[in-house]
Amino acid sequence: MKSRWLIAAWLVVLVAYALPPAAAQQVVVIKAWTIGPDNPSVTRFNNLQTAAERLNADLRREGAGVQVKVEGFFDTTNWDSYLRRVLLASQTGDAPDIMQGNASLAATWSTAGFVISLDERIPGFPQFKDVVPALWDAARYKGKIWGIPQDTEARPLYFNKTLLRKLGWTDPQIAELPGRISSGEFTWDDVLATAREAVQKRVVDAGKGYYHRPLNGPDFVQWYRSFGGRDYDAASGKLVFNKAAALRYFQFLRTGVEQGVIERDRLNNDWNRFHQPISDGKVLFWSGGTWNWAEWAQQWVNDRGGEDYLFANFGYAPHPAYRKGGKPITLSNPQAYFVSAASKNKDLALRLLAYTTVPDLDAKHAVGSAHLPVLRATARLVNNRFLKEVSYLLNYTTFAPAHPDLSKWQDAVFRGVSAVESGQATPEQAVDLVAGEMQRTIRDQIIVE
Amino acid sequence: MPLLPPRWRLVLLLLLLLSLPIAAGLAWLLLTGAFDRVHGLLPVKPPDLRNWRFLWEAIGGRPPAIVPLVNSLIFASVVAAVELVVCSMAAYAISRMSFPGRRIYLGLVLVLHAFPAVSLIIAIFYILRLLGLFDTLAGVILVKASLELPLGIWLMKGFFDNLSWDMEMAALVDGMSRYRLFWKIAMPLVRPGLLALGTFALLSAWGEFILPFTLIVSGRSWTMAIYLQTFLGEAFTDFGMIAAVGLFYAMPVVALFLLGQRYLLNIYGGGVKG
Amino acid sequence: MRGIRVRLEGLSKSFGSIAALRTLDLDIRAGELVAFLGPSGCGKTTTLLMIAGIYQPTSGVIHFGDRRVDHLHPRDRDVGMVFQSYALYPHLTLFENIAFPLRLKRQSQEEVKRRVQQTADLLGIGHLLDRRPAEVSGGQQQRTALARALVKEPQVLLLDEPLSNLDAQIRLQARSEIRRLQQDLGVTCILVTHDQAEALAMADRVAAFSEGALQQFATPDDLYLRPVNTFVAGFVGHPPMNLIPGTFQDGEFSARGVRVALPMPVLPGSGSIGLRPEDLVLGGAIRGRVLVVETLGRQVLVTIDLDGTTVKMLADTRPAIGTQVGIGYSPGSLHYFGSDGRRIEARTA
Amino acid sequence: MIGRGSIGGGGGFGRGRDSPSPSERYAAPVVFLLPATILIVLFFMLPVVTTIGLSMTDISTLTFRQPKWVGLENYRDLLGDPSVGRIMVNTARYVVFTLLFNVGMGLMLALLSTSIPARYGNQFRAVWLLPRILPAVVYVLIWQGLTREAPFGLVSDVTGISRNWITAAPWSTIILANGLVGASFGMLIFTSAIRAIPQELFYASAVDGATTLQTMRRVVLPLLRWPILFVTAYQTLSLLTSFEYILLLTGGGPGFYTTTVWALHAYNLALSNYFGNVQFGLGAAMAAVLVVIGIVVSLLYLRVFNFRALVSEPKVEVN
Repeated sequence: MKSRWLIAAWLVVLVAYALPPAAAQQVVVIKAWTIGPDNPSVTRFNNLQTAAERLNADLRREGAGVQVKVEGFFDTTNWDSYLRRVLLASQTGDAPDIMQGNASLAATWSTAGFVISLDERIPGFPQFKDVVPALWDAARYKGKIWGIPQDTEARPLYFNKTLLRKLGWTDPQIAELPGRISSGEFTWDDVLATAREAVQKRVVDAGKGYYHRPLNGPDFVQWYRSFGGRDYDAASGKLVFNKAAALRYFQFLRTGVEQGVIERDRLNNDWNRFHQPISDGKVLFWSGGTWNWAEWAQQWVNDRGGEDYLFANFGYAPHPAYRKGGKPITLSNPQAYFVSAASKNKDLALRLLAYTTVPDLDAKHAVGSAHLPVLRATARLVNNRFLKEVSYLLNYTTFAPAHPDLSKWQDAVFRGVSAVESGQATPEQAVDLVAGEMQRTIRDQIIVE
Repeated sequence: MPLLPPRWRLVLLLLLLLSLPIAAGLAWLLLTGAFDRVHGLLPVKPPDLRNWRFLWEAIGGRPPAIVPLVNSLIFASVVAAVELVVCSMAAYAISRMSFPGRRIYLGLVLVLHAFPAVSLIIAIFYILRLLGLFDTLAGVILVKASLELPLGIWLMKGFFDNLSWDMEMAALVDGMSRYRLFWKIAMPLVRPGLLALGTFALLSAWGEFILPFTLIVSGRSWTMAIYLQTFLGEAFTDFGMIAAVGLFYAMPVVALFLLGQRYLLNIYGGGVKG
Repeated sequence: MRGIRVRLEGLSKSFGSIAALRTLDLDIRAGELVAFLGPSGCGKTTTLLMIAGIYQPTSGVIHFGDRRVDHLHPRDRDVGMVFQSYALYPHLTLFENIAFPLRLKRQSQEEVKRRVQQTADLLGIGHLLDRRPAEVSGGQQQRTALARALVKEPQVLLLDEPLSNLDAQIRLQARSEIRRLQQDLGVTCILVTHDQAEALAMADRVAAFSEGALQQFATPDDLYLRPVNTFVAGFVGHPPMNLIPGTFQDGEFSARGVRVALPMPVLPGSGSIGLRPEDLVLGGAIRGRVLVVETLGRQVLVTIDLDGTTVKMLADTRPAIGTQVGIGYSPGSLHYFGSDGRRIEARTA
Repeated sequence: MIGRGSIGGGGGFGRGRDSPSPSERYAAPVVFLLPATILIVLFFMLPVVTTIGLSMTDISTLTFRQPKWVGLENYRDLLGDPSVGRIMVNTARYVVFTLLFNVGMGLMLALLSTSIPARYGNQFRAVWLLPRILPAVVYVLIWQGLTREAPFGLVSDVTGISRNWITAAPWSTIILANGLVGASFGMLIFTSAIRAIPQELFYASAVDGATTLQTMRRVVLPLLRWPILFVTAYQTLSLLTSFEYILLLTGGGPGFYTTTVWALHAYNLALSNYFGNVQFGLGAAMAAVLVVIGIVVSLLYLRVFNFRALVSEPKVEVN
């Protein structure tokens, strides 16, 4: 008698579990990890939340019985730790549904199997049709698209107009500088010579003639290219290291340090020591990114007039060529949202991304963080002086090559730069150092020429 | 204690000079946390409560400060508790029990101190993943407690070594098992050791940075070290607020230190020597 | 409470390669007080701890009555023990210290209270029970330790140098107290001590140990009057017995300045004779020179040089240093020891 | 060493059939050691084995899913890397100079703080413990604050040279920052060693006419020989494997591995790369080398410190 009751009870429990809860709103948590690390780029995360609200409204209207909730974080620490978190999480199957990162990570993350290709899903969403086509290419690897472009930017050569004036430049001269750089008339050598003159005339302190970023990053590809180097061989699909171009780049740095134009400890790992002197108006030339503009305006010169101060003092141009008549350059390192292979709600995640890729959110991010928008429609929507003035830089832009070993290539070049600048190696030695490291770590995927 | 040299006041002065950097550092932290802008050690702008706004608002996508605070409290106290129990038990066995391989075990514990445990972190990641503890506070707690086992066992062994054997024999003759003896007699008698190890464990866990920084990835379990580091990693470093966060982070340990200083001296002053 | 017979058979103990106790056989009667006597490191405490169950014998068997106990945990042996340091638990009150063994046996609260109070009263510490060990005197601590050992009414009471931490005055008092208590209770008692006076005064029988071996197991009288070897002879008695090495030959014993006729046949060879200082008298045939005179109260201890052999004797009068004196003895007070140190029994008919 | 530990373990002769079995006899020690043993196996033994295993694979971000067995290739790569030499030199420099500072400063503080009245001495020792107890991130934050350019940094103010002193003098910063933390360890051990010196010795040397300095040199220092050796050995091992402060202060820079030490490089290779492409295999190989060095050095110092004397036999043989 007793056992029959037990069996009946078990059956009830089982049935209760097997039946889906009738009409209950199921909440799907979409985990999304994003990073600046610059503070103004927080819209990379906030836009997802806004998009979720809109998506939920539509879902309710459709009667789908599902609501999404975006959880995750916006990282302001640094890329090293952010990417480590992505890596370790992907390894445990704990990866978030959406991960934001450089579009060029498509090669690495797809090779590692962390992310899925989106080619089949993208056509289902009209929102993606308006994305600038070049940005799709940036997220493409082995013929497939792995990421949804989130933003893009340019990396200009900034100059301090006030300091140039102190050096005796007239306003027209200053105004035509970007044009001279674009036409290939004003070269890296001229940058160096001008900066040297500024140091000698005490217009700037020693070492503050030219600043570049204080740590490893994508920009070194751009500078190497501006000295005539190529990094990718499309025919073989291999990475390339051009010793002659690297030598020119390293010699430029070495000369800069020796002439007191560049600090020997410029690679000091600290962005503060980059932004502080720049925003204090103590640096003549520097390489930065468009997003820096937002950081300066909001965080560094907010008490000195914000953007007005910037327009009054700072100018921007593409990075010059190394010889007269050469083509100037800038690098775009677009950001993209990736859908992780571990996601259980890939379709929903992509739909959320579609709701994020709309002109108003795109514009909000672009204006708020001084990145360039990804949608062609946004460009017409945005009325922002800085974005308008720098968008021409995209004419000179290039992208990092899509290769899973790119980071090793970049690490090696960075090592060479650090050795040259700190005086621990001559430019020649540094070139050999870089070539050696590439051959050791990239093995058969590198062509040293 | 040696005799006082005739001019010990000069020695005092010398010590004061030597300690200046530490004093300057603390002064910097206090001043920078309190004032709007500080040059060197000179406040150039009036006191500013805005440095402390992280207490009542979430800054830039971070959780409210109470979250990492509570997490750190949980982390440190659980690490300390685990360490106290595990180390005392092992140390008691090594110090007071007779079993084959006792020497080897103690030798092993000593050698473990030399392991570059933090360099093994990637392997530890695999182990945690295997245990299903990766990306959890529980996992980091276990790792942190384990990494301090060598010191803890060694320290507690020193304290158990000094217990009277007669007492232990008496308890056995009186009819105790070793288990009850451990809890009822030995543990109360090594209280100074437990306090020392406990204080040390709390301080060390409270300050731990690399383990949670590396082994917690999802941002679910912020600890104070990570919380503070996110302010430091930024391009824009608001030193006033960071100093305030740093003070907020450091104050519990300084308080604990002042309370536990006497016990802590046992560790460095002799416990380690065994 | 009634004592029980304790039997040790072939008991031995070594630590690594060091033998702490060679093979020991000992049979202790029920209700007897036996003292283990010997210098430190002689194996007496090792033996005691094996009886208590703290040490595991390397070989051998221990019986309590008919029960074999050598493999038992201490708690299963029904022994009480007092330690040299008393081993009181500093964090517990005297009451809790004494109650400790009872609590482990899960006795009822009233029973514990009654028995602790009874035992404490018996030992005269009933009014101190709410204090902690650090708050009472050494003598009171010792009594507490004793109370703790007795409160569970053990069959065997083990005392490890229980008096050595007491002042000389209290010690004498404690001696007789323990002895009285032990006799009243009838508990079998083993007392470890290095103090021969204590052993002789308290014990029914004394087991003298040296270098990990039992030398003699006998009543105090036997031990004093008939030491089985030179070790016991030298260790028991105060001041110690004069042991004069020499040669046995032709019916007499000779050493420098000493010549003694033997009352029994002895194989020729080296050996020694023993004479207790209290058995020597001034004014005998043996001539010697006074070297040192020490006052011991009523008597003086005189050190005399007998042409190269020094002997000590107790005298009632005080001879001047440097003077020649004659000393004598009764033949029955002589002890003879062979070259192996063993006693040679004098057969005086 | 083992023989003495196993009294009664094998010798069952002379016992009756009712002797306790080993499982009974050693149940208690097993129970007591179990938690520690589990943790040690999980977080020391297995990681070491895993690390050595990983060091023979090409595991990296790209091959995390299917690492390939490469034998000793990572070790060959290490040998072939010209920067490894520099890193070894850095490691030696870091260990030696920090050690010198730690031991020297610790000794000085112990001597000084014991030669003033105890109430002051205790306070100074407490002050010198503060850097150790401060969380590393806060401690480094203070360093960053003090070493900023003028007008913010105190060091720039005091020296009158506006530099970022961490990058201008990275080695001095690292050694000082580590040293201020490390000195307290030696200080406390030396202090208790000095206190353990019998008062009579000081009276005697005073009566013999020694000045304070002479007493220090001829009485105290010789008696501190063992504590000094101990602190040196202990801290050598700690320093070899530590990198937290370097990571937070300079991250191994500025420039070309300027302040990168072995343990930090292993961490960077295995876990920290700007582009997220980390090489666990290579990092594991470096960690494995450290493990071996650590074991060898610690075995050596167990020998020096007469390990046997540290473990007396227990006086109770029931468990």
